[in-house]
Amino acid sequence: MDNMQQQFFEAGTLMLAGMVFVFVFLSMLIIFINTVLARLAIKFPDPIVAPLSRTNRKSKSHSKPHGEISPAVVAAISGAVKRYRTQHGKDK
Amino acid sequence: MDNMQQQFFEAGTLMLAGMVFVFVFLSMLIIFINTVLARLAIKFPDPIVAPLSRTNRKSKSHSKPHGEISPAVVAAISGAVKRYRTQHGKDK
Amino acid sequence: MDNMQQQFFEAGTLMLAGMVFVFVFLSMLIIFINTVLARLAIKFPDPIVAPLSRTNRKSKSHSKPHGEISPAVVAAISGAVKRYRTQHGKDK
Amino acid sequence: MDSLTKLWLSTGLANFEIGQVVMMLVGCGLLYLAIARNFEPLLLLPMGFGAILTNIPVSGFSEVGGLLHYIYYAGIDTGIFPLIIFMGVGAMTDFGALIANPKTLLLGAAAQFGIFATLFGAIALNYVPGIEFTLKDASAIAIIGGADGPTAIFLASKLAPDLLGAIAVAAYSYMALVPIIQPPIMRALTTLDERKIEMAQLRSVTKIEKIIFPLGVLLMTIFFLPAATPLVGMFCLGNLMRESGVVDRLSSTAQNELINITTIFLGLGVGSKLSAEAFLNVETLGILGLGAVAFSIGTASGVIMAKTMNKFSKIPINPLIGAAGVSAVPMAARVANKVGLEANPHNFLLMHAMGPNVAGVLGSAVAAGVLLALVG
Amino acid sequence: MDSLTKLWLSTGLANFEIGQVVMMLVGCGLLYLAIARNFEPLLLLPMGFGAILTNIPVSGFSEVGGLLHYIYYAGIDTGIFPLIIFMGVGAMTDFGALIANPKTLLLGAAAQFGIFATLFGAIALNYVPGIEFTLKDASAIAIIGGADGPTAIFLASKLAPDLLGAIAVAAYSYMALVPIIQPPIMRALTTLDERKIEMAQLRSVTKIEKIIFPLGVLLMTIFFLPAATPLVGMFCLGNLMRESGVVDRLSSTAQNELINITTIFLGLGVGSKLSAEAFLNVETLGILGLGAVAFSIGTASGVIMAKTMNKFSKIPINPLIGAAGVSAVPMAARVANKVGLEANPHNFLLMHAMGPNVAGVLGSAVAAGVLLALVG
Amino acid sequence: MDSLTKLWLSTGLANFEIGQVVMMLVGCGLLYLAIARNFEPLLLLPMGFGAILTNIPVSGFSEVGGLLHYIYYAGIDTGIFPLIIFMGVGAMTDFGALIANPKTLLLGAAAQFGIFATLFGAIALNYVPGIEFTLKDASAIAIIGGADGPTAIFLASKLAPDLLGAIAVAAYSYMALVPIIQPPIMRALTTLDERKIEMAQLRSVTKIEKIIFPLGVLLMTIFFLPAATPLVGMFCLGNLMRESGVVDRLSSTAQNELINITTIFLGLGVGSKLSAEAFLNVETLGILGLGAVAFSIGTASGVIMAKTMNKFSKIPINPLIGAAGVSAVPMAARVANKVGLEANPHNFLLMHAMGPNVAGVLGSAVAAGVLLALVG
Ligand code: NA
Ligand code: NA
Ligand code: NA
Repeated sequence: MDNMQQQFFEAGTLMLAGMVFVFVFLSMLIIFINTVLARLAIKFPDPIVAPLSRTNRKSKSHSKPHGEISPAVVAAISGAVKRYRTQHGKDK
Repeated sequence: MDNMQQQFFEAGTLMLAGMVFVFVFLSMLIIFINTVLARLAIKFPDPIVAPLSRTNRKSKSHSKPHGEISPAVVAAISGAVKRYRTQHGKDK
Repeated sequence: MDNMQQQFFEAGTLMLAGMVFVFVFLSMLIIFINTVLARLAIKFPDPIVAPLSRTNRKSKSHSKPHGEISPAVVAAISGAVKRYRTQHGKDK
Repeated sequence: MDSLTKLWLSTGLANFEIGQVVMMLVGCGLLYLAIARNFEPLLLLPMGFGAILTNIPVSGFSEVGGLLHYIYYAGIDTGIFPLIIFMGVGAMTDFGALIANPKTLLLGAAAQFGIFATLFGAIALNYVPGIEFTLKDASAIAIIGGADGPTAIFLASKLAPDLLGAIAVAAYSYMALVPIIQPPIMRALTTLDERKIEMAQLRSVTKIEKIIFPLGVLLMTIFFLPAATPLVGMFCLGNLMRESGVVDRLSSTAQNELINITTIFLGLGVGSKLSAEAFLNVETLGILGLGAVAFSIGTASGVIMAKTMNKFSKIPINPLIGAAGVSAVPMAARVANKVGLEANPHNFLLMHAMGPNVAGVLGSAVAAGVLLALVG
Repeated sequence: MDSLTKLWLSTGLANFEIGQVVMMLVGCGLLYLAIARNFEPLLLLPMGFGAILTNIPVSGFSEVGGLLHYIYYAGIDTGIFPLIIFMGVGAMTDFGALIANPKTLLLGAAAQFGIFATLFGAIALNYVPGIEFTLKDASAIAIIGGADGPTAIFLASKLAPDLLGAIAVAAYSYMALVPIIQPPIMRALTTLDERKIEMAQLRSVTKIEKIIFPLGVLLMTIFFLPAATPLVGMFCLGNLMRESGVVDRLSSTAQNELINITTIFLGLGVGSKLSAEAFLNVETLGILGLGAVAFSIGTASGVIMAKTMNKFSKIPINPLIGAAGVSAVPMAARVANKVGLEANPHNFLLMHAMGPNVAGVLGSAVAAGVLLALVG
Repeated sequence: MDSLTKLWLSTGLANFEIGQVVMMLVGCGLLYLAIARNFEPLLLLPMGFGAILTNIPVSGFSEVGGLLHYIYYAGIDTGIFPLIIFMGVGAMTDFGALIANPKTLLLGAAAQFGIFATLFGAIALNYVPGIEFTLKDASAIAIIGGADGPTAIFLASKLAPDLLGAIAVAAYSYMALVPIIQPPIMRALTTLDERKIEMAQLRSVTKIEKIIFPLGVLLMTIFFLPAATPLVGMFCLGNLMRESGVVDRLSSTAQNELINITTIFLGLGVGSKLSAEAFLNVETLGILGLGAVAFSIGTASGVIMAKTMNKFSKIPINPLIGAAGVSAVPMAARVANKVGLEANPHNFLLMHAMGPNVAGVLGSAVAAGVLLALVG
């Protein structure tokens, strides 16, 4: 029984230490977001055409005007065709 | 020579035991198919639109009527375009 | 200092041996290309429809005339659609 | 005939032990849950299959020289497989919703109470005859409350490898049961008015924030909890590969082929720990019971925390999103969304619940680190 | 000049042994077969390349610290690579045709006579001076008749690692030669009328049957032949991943990236066993000869079994599909289709031949299990 | 409170050493270069991250049982990872431009002077107090001049594992700096007229040439320099898979999933060698300095060789393509193209520069082999 008391005490300490630690840690993350990240977001805003930013980086070499059928689409489809043929060729 | 006879005997036994075993085993599989599987097939038939069953599970969220150009096709093509650009970008 | 001289001597030898070796080796590759490969190129020219040769091997089973929309394209697109659905289904 | 005798003696029928038969049925049960019920099939299918294989008599799958032996010792005992999975999960995770609404981190913290309450409960179970959980065992069991598969497997492989099978079964089963376990608790703890609360649209998050965030998380973990850096580090590596935008090849591989390959072997390896000796005992029942408790308490703490925050916050917070703090990404967030829609058909909580949801992943990795540091 | 001497002494030219030169030519021969003749290039190309690398003097590719050494001992000696391949093959296999017409399992059984007859033949070859095959050797050689690459490599790595190179070369070469070896035997054993027989269209098979089938196969293997469970188990796992429909990510990875990666290393590792000592001897000639015999006998037994069944069956069975029972998926089924078309341009046997074809895979895995149980 | 003390003692803050902090900043610097400057991000991102992880106090990432320990000893100490990368690079390389204009091999040879001059320089640095490079160290450093990442890592792991981190950092950083380092040297050594030279269109190369070429390269390496066969062999295997056209599955996997997976772990493993003891010393400064020298000398030798060849050749050769001989594929070829376009807007040198560019890869692999044979 003594042993059980000891174990309960340890478990209780763990619970306390753990919950305190988790809360402190994640609270510091909140502070980090509200200070460091917020400042960074102001200092380095996304380029104005934000929703396209991810594409921009890659499409440098594909800068033809969209709207008409882009050669990239053609290339992608023919790539898909090639992939399809490769995968559905002989297997084992 | 004695040794060879011994080996031939062992090989012969192996051949016999092996072929018997293979036949018995695969015959039991026949029975398994004709009983267990057959019963299961009756009890759990495929949904009526059987040929589409495999797609059904996944297209829950794509339940727009087919026939006109589905948004999934558009998404797939644009996905292929993105994949194409990623793969044909810088490599080494 | 003696030791340094010794090391410089070794480094110098390495430099000499290395550069000679690299030049000899790559020069022999030039000879290899100009003799063996050149002869092979004449003996086994690419088939006349050279640009298509890579495709030929695989398209045996897709021998429908090109020019109209090939069934392979259709298959590839539907394959892309399937792939898209699979990948954008549930993840973790 | 000698040959036939030898063949007979080498059959499974001649060598079965009852425990093996039962464990195979357990394996079949896992396959059933995976295939027919769609319970976390990506892990439960290979795991159920591994459970069957490891219990085959004579074949020695999990003995030296056997396939599952190699898989377990190379990938799970070393911790490599769960860490690779965690990297892939990091590469799949979008922290945008969390960064846009950082207060939701508190919800992810509160839900970890499920872990530590379970720890207490596991020790209490020592009153039951036949159950003897050390503090290490209890910690490994408690992490089920984190509702995060790789974290649970990683911690169990370090603290209580013998319980690994039961812990993984419990963790993934309850994760699959989230849509059944959570809603009644969520409804019981909230009023209809609370569930109807609509939340303001999230601000957009810039690229630089998303890039720096994983680095900040890693830095803080290094400062305060190095024991958690394997898990948090690999998670942040995956996330950085995703957000940096300069290594899309690697990010895509981490999210697809690499995580798929690892998942197959992780499942098989975990399944190999489902042997009769390790699984067929009262302790397993205890673990399964504790798992249910852990999830329920975690859900409740998250909801209560959200209720409290809503009372003190100027901007309204729907308490339902607190339940997503247990992690179980993205299932718990979807559940919050669904329960919210029931109360108010215009109430789309999905994006708001993603914040506490990914916060829960960080929270349980931190909790795992605390347990490793104090108990490991 | 000291340096130049050292450089010269480190060249291949100064260290070549004649055996190494010959084995490199063998490697080149395999590359030729793979590239110019399209003989099973997926394995023969890396294998031929591995044969060249392992015979390079001085470089130590297959000695401790060398790349091929690591590959061989990590992947082939442990059996891991062939088992991963088998899982991938399982994920590629559709048992529909077999379930629709289960009698074709008998054809897959009959064709395994090629294996056991070859076992007898291998022992008989001990009369030839210079050849001394133990029963283990003979069993490993016999499995060539199974016409299944991973099974042959797995069994050889367990029973006769020294013969692994020769056995793999023979197995894959003859598998590639199936379109040349089989047709004359098929024509000789059948009448034109038999070859003209058209078969009834196969019934459709439900999803549940396809899901339960691999589990049933595994269960029976567990009951009756645990020694075969590594092979059959991984095969069934792959097939279950395919048919369950809930883990398409894993199934696709098993069929593509994972099997491709493993194939590269399997080929290199098998090639590393093509050393002069192990390959350049009379035994290799014996193995190559026995391989041809094995394929021929297997084909013949399949066809004769099909003829017999056709006589006693109400539903007509074209004897040609019996030849597909040797496995060599899907080549043997295509050959049956082609020979059938020659006799009757409306006779499409492909789907019907897929039944015995995949039955042959199971049959040879079972045969391998019997050999492991009795000889291993 | 005992618990809190224990927790505090387990924090990073309580255990930091100054060297670890500095090395983490170095890791952050590498991440910055990778993400913000796009410097070879595929390697520098995981490498910078690995540098951070390995320097975390308490966590033991690089000690026995730690993730980076396993990665380093399984993949880099054995040489497996760089060889797999090299196979993938081989599968990505098109030797067409080289075969069409074989003389460019001499440019790839000349540029290797950067390697051997640096070797001399590294020995000279022994005059600096605090620097003590053995001949092995000097050789491993010199290979930076080869401008080829996997070759540098492979050689360093064999000759000077302690310098591996610094060498890899230098190699990849300078490779990324090629567009900044090379142009001024190229302009200084050429006249405007030379830079304006347009080159004749390349002849088309047949399939058979492309297939036999890697085999010829391998054969010559076997004859004359077996020590280079691990690198050259795996490179040629990749290239043969590409060009043979019969194993497109394997070639595609080698170029994509396999190289991606390996790159992640290679980067992490190399990063794990960036410990304070190994990196924070005068020798690292020496290595960084020597790296810049190596690249500059290599570029200069290539350009001068091309100038000389242009004088004696009937067909005009633009000296700029000589700079591409350092390898750094395909960056150096692009730089040649760009500098050419500046002088003459109709001058497209890209394809012509690809010849010396891939020749440089072979050249540095050969140089690495010479160093291994004579010093290793
Ligand atoms: Na959690
Ligand atoms: Na077979
Ligand atoms: Na180079």
